Amino acid sequence: MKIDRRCFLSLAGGLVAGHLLSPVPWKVTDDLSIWTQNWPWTPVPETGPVAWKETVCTMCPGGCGIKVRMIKDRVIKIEGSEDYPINRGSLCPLGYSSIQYLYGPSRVTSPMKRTGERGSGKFEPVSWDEAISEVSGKLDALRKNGQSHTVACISGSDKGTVPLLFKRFLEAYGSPNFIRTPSGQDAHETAAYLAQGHSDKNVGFDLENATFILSFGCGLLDGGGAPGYQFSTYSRFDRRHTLVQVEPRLSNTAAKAKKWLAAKPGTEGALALGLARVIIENGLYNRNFIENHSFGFEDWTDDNGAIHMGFKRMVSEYTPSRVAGITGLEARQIESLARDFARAQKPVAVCGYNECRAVADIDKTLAVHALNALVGNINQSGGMIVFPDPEYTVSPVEKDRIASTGLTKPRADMAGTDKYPQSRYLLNLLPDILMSAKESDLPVQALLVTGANPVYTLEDSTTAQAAFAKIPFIVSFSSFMDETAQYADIILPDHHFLEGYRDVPPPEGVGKPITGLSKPVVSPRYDTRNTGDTIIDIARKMGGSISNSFPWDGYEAFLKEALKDQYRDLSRNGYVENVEKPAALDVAFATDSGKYEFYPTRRHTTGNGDEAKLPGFKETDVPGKETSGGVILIAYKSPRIASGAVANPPFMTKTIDADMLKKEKLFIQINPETAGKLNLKQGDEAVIETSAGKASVKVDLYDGIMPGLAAMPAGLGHTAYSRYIAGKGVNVNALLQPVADPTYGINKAWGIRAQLKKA
Amino acid sequence: MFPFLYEWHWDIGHYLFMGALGYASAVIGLGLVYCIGKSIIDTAGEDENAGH
Amino acid sequence: MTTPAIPEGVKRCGSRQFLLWLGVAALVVLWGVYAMYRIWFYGLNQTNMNNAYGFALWIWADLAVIALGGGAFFSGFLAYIIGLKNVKNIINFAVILGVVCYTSALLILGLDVGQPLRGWFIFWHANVHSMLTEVAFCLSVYLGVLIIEFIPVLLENPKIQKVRFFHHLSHNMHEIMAVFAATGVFLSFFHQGSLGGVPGVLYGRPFAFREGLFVWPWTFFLFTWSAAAVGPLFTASMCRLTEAITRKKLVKDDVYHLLAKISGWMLLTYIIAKSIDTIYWATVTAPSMGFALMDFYSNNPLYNIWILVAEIAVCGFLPALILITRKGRENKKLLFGAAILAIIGLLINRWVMVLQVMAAPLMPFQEEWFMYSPAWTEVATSILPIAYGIILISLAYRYLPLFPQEKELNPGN
Amino acid sequence: MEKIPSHTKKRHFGMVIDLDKCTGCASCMVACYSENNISFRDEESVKMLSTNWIQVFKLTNGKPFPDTEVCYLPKPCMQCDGKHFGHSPCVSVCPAVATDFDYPTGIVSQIYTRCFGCRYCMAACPYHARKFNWWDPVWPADMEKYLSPDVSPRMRGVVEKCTFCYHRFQRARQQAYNEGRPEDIREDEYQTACTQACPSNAITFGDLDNPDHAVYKLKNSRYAFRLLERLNTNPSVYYLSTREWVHRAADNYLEHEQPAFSEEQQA
Repeated sequence: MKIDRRCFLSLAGGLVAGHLLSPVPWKVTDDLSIWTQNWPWTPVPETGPVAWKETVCTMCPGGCGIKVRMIKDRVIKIEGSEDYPINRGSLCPLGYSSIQYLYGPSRVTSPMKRTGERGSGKFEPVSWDEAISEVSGKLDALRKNGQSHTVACISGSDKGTVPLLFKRFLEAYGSPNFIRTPSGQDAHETAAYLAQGHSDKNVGFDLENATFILSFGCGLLDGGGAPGYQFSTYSRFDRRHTLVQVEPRLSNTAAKAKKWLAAKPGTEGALALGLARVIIENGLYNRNFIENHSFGFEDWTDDNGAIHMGFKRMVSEYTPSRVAGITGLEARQIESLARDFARAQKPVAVCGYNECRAVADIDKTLAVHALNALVGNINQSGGMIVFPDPEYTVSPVEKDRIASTGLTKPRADMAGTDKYPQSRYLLNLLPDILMSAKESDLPVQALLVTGANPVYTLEDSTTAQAAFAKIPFIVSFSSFMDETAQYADIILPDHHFLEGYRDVPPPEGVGKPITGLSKPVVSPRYDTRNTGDTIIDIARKMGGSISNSFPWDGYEAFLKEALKDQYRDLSRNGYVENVEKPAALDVAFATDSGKYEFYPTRRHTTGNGDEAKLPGFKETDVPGKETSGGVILIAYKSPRIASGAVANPPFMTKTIDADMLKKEKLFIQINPETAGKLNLKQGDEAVIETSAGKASVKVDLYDGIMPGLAAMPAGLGHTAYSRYIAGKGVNVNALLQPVADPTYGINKAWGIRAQLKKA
Repeated sequence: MFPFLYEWHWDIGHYLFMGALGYASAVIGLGLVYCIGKSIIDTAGEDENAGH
Repeated sequence: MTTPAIPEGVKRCGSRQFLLWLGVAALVVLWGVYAMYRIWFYGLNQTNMNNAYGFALWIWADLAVIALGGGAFFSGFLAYIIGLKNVKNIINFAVILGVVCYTSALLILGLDVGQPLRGWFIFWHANVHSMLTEVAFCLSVYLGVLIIEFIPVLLENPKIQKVRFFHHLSHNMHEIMAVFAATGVFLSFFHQGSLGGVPGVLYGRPFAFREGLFVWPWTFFLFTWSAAAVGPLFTASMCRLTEAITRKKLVKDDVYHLLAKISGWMLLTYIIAKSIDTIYWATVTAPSMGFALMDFYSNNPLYNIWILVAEIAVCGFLPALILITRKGRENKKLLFGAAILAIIGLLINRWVMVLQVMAAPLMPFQEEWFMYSPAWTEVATSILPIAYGIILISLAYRYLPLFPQEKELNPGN
Repeated sequence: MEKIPSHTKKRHFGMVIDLDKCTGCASCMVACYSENNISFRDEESVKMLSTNWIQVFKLTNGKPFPDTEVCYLPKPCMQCDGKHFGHSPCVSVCPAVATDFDYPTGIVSQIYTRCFGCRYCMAACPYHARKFNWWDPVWPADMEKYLSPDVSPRMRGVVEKCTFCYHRFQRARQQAYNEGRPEDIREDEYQTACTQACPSNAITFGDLDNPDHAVYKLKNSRYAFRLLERLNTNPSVYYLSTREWVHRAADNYLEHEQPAFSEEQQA
C-alpha cells in the first residue's frame, strides 16, 4: 500500500485519538499527581511506637528537666518537664532546639587530629587509642621534664563529677591550673567569702518565693543564668508580685518589669547604697537581723581600740539627691523604691548572675548583699540563700613527688597568688600573660578544654586567639566543632547530652541546691565517648600514681561512687535536693565575728582604711580613649541567642528579628538622639571600632537604650560549627576588653569606649 | 469538578458555576462537531461529484 | 506545481529580511526561555517574590495581557453580535492578538504557580467560590474559542486551502462563527470580571476590597468594562504599529474611528463608574476598616496620590474626552495618543490592584511598606510574550490574509 | 467550605495570648519548628522569605527614652472564622480547596499535596500567616532523623501555615475514642505546641465556646482584643493587654477614633 500524505495524516490522527480514548492520559496524569505529591527528595519521616524519656538538659548551666519524645531510636521533640523542680515545665529556646545538636553538621563525629593551621578547621579522623596515646604521651613528656605545672584545664564549671575528674587528674598529675571560665559566680563567691566567711559556698536567690525582685541588671528574662528557673518563676507571677529592673537598656526583662529604672551603667552600687540609706533612715530594716546577726553595721572598735566606720555611717553620705546625681534617676524614684522594697513581704535584691558579661564589681555585689541583709532575708524563703557545694565521696588522690612539687607552683592565671590572694580563677588574665611570656617559658604548655569555648567567649577574643595559638598542645573535649576545637591539636569528642550520663550540679544563682542527672536517651550516634571515660582512660594510660588515682572501670562507676546514696534517688527521680533547709542564722556565718559582716574585715585591699574595706561606690573607669562623638559599647543578652559555650543553633537563629541581624550584618542599637549626633539613620552601614577591634555593622535606632551607649547582642559572629551557624554578625567579645580589678583580678569593665562612624 | 470528588457539594454555587460552564462547553463542542461533520460531508460530496 | 505560501495579491518582504526580524525576536524569546528554565528547575526562589508578595509582576502581567487581549472579545462582540460589518476588517488581527495574549497569560500562570505539574488541580478540585477558579475555567475555555476563531484565518493560507477538507472547514466555521463569538463573549465577560474579583474580594486587604452585587465586587464589573473599553484601543494601536512597521496601510481609517468612538464612550462610562467606586471606597469602605485615603498614598517611596490622579484623570477622563469628540478621534496623533494614555491607565489600574495591595502595610506596628522590585527572571519571562507575539503576528501577517482591506488599500502589488 | 456535619460535636478552638506576660523569648517559635517539621536554611534573616508558623513581634510605644515601653506579640495563624462563619479570607479564595475551614473544630486546614502554589491565599491573608516554600526543604547531615511523622514535611512550591497543631487534636480524639468517650476531649488533652512551650504561660488554648475552658472566660475579659478586628476577619486568636497603646497598635484607627479599651476608663 502506498503511503501518501493523506494516509499518513489519518494514521497520525487516529493514533492521537486512540490514545486519548485509552486510559493512557488518565494514567499519566494520575502518576504525575502522585509523583508531585511525593517527590523523592522530600523526606517521609518513619513512624513507630512513641516513648517519652525524662532527662536533664545541659546545653547551658541552667539545669532544666526535660522530656524527650522518641519514635523508635529517633529523638523527635524536647519539651520542659512539669515535675522538675527547677523549671517546672518551662524551657528556653535553646533547650527546645538542642536536637539540632544531637543531629546535624556541627558534631565532631570521631577523635580528630589537626592537619591544618590553627582555626582552619582541617582535621583527620584518628582512632581513640591513637588519640589518647598522643595526649598521654605529650602530658607524660611534660611531666618528665618537670613541667607538670604548665598543664592547664579550662572548664565551664568547677562543680559536678566531670570537672571533679579533671581537678583530680591535675592533682594527681601535678598542676594547680584548673581554671573555671568567668561567670557571675566569681563576684558572688568573693562577696560571700567577705561578708559571710564562706570559701566554698554558692550564692543563690530564692526567686520563686520572693514577692519583690529588685534586679540590678540581671537578664532574668533574657535567657541568661538559669533561664528555666527564672521563666517558671515569672510565669507564676500575679498581681502581688513586683519585678523592678535597673538597667540602662530596655531589655526583655525590663520590658516585663513593673518598673524599669534606667540608671547609668556602672552606678548600680551607688543606687544600692542610696536605697540602703533610705531604708536605714526610715527604720525599715530588719532589727532582729541587724542586732543579732550582723557586724559592722554601726561604728565599731577593734582590738587595738581603733574606731572604724560602720556601714550605717558610710551610707549616710548616699543621700537620694546625691545618688540621683550619680545614677541619673530621680531622688523621688529612689526613695519610693527603697520603701516599696523594704515593705514588701519577701523582697530580694539580685545582681551579677545572668548578665551577659561576668562583671565583678565587688563593691556593688557587697552593696546588693547588704541590701538583702538589711531586710533580713538571708537564708530565708524568698531571699538570698547560701548553700554548700555538693559533696562527693571519693578516695584521696595518690600524689607522687612530681605531683606534690607541681602543685606548689603558682597558678598560670595568677589566681591565689600574692597579687590576687582572694581570687580562685582568673581566666580573663591568661591571654595577656601568655602573650607577654616568651615561647620557651610559656606558663601553659598544654591545655585541656572541657565544657567551654574560650577562644570565642573570652573578651578581647582576638588577643585570646593569638594567645591560645602560642600554646603548643591543646586538647578539646567538645562534642561540636566550636572555635576552640578548631584551635585544638586533638579533639576527643564528648557525647551529646542525650547520649550519655552526667550529673548536673546546682545551677548558679538558683535558690535551691538541686542536682540533676542527665541520662542517655539514645545510643551514641557517632564514635564519641563520655568525657568522664576519656579522662579516666588518659589517666590509666599514664600509669603510676596517676593511674592509681583512677581505679574505676569507667565514668559511670565513678559517678555512682562519688554520689553514693544520692545516686539511687538521682536515677529514680532524675534529681535530688542536696540540703533540706538553708543554715539557720546562728550557724550560717563563718566570719571571725560569726555574723554577717557589713564591714568585711577579711577584705584584701590595696588601699588603706575603712573606705577601702567598706563597699562604698567607686566610679569604674571605662577602658578606651574618650573622644568626641564616641559611644560606650555594651553587650546585651537576647533570649533568642545562645551566648555561652554552645553557639546558637539554626532554630534560634531563625527567630532573630530583622532589626538584629540582616544577612551577615549585625545591628548595633543606639538611641535616636545618639544617632542624630553621629549623623546616622536607621539601617545605615557603620563601622564600630574599639581598642580591641573593629567591625562593620548596621544601625538600629532604639528608643529603649540610654543615649551615649551602643549595644550589641552577645552570641553571634561565630566562625566555626557549620554554615548554618558561622558567619552571622559580629562576636561582641572581639570588641570588648576586660579590665582587671586591682585587688581581685576579675574583670570590672562593663563597657568600652568606641567610635561609631558611618561606613 | 465532578460529584464524585471530595470537595463537591450539591449547592447552588456548583449548580450555577458548573451549569454555566457545561453550557458554554457544550455549545462550543457541538459547534465544532457540526463544523467538522459538515466539512466531511461537503468534502465527500465534492469527491462524488468529481467522480462523475 | 507549487502553491505560494504568501497570500495572493499582497507583497511581503524578502525571506532574509524576514528571518533577521524573527531572529531578533527569537533572541528575546531565548532569554525568556532561559529564565523559564531557571524558574521551573530551581523554583520560585529565583524571583524576587516573598511571603508579602505572593502576587507580583507576573500576576500584573497576567491581568494586563488579558485586559488588553480583551480587544478580541469586544471586537467579536461588535462584529458578530451587534453586526458592525466594519469591525470585521480588523477582527482577524484582534483574534490573533487575543491568542497571543491569552497563551502568554497561561504561560505566565504556569510559571507563577509553585507546582505547575499540579496546575490541573484548579480544574479537578475546583473551588467554585474562588474567583481564580472562575478565571481558570473561563480563560481556558475562552482560549479554545479564540483558537476556534483563529483556525479559519489559518486555513485561509493558500497552501492549506488546497486541501478540500480544510477549505470546507474554514467555510463552515465562518458560517457559525457568531455562535462561537457569542459564547466567547459570555466567557470573557466572566473571566475579565473574575480577574477584577480577584483583588476585589480580598476583604482582608482594605486597599483592594470593594463591596458589590451578590458575589461580585464592583471591581468585577469595572475590570470587564475597562477591558472592553481599552482592549479595542490596544488592538487598534497594535494594528497601527503593524502599519508603521510594514509601511503599508492595512485598515481603513473609518475602522479606527468607529472603534475609537465606541471605546471613547466605553471609557468615559467606565471612568465615571470607577470614580464613583473610588469615592465610595475612600469615604465609606476603607474608613470602616480604619483607613483614611491618604494612608494608602503616603509613607512610601513609590505610591503617592498622583498615581490615582494619573489613572483617573490623565489616563481616564482625558483620553475618553478626546475619543468621544469627532475632531479628537479623527486626528491621528490625538487618536493614538489617547489610545496610549488609556492603555497606560489600564496598566496602572491593574498594577495598583495587584502590587499596591501587597505593598500597603496593615498592622500599625509594621509601619514599613513592603517594597518589591522584580528579578531579572520575572522581567525576562514577562517580556517573552512580547517577542513571542511579534513572531506569531509576523508569521500570521506574512502567510495569512489578516487584513481583508489590504489588497484594496495597496493596489500597486 | 464544608457544611457542618450534624453528627460531630462542634468545637471552636482558639487562643488567648496575654501580652503582659509574653517575654518575647521565642520558645513558642522554636517549639513550633520542632513540632511541625519546619525547615530552615542557612540564611533566615530576610523574614518575608522565612517560614514561621508563629512569629513574635516587638512593638514599642514610640516614646523617647526612658519612657519607652516594649510589648511582644506572638502571631500564629488567626484561624479566622471569616465574615460569615467559615468564610475565612484565605479559604474562600483557594481555587483548589487546598485550604478549608473545618467546622467541627474551627481550624483552617492546609493540604500540602493539594496546594499547587498559586499563593492567592497569601494575598488574601492580612496577617501574613501563610508562608510559601520558596526552596526545597533540606535537612543537612542527619537532621532528617528528628522529623516527626505526625506532620508531613512540605515540598517546594506549596503554601503552609499554622494548623493549631491539628495532629495533636487528632491524637487526642483517637485517645478519647480508644477510651470510650469519643466526644469528650478534655481541655488539657489538646494543647498546641506553642501553648505548652511558653515558659511564662502567656498562651491559653481551648474551646472558645465551652464555658468550662479557660479561654472562654479570658476572651471576654475587658483587656481582650483581636488583631485587625475591623477587617471583619473574625480571628480565633485573642490578646490581652492592660496597656492602651497596645490596643491601639493592634488595629487601624482614623485620627478621631479610639480603641474600645482605654486605660483612663479602667482607672
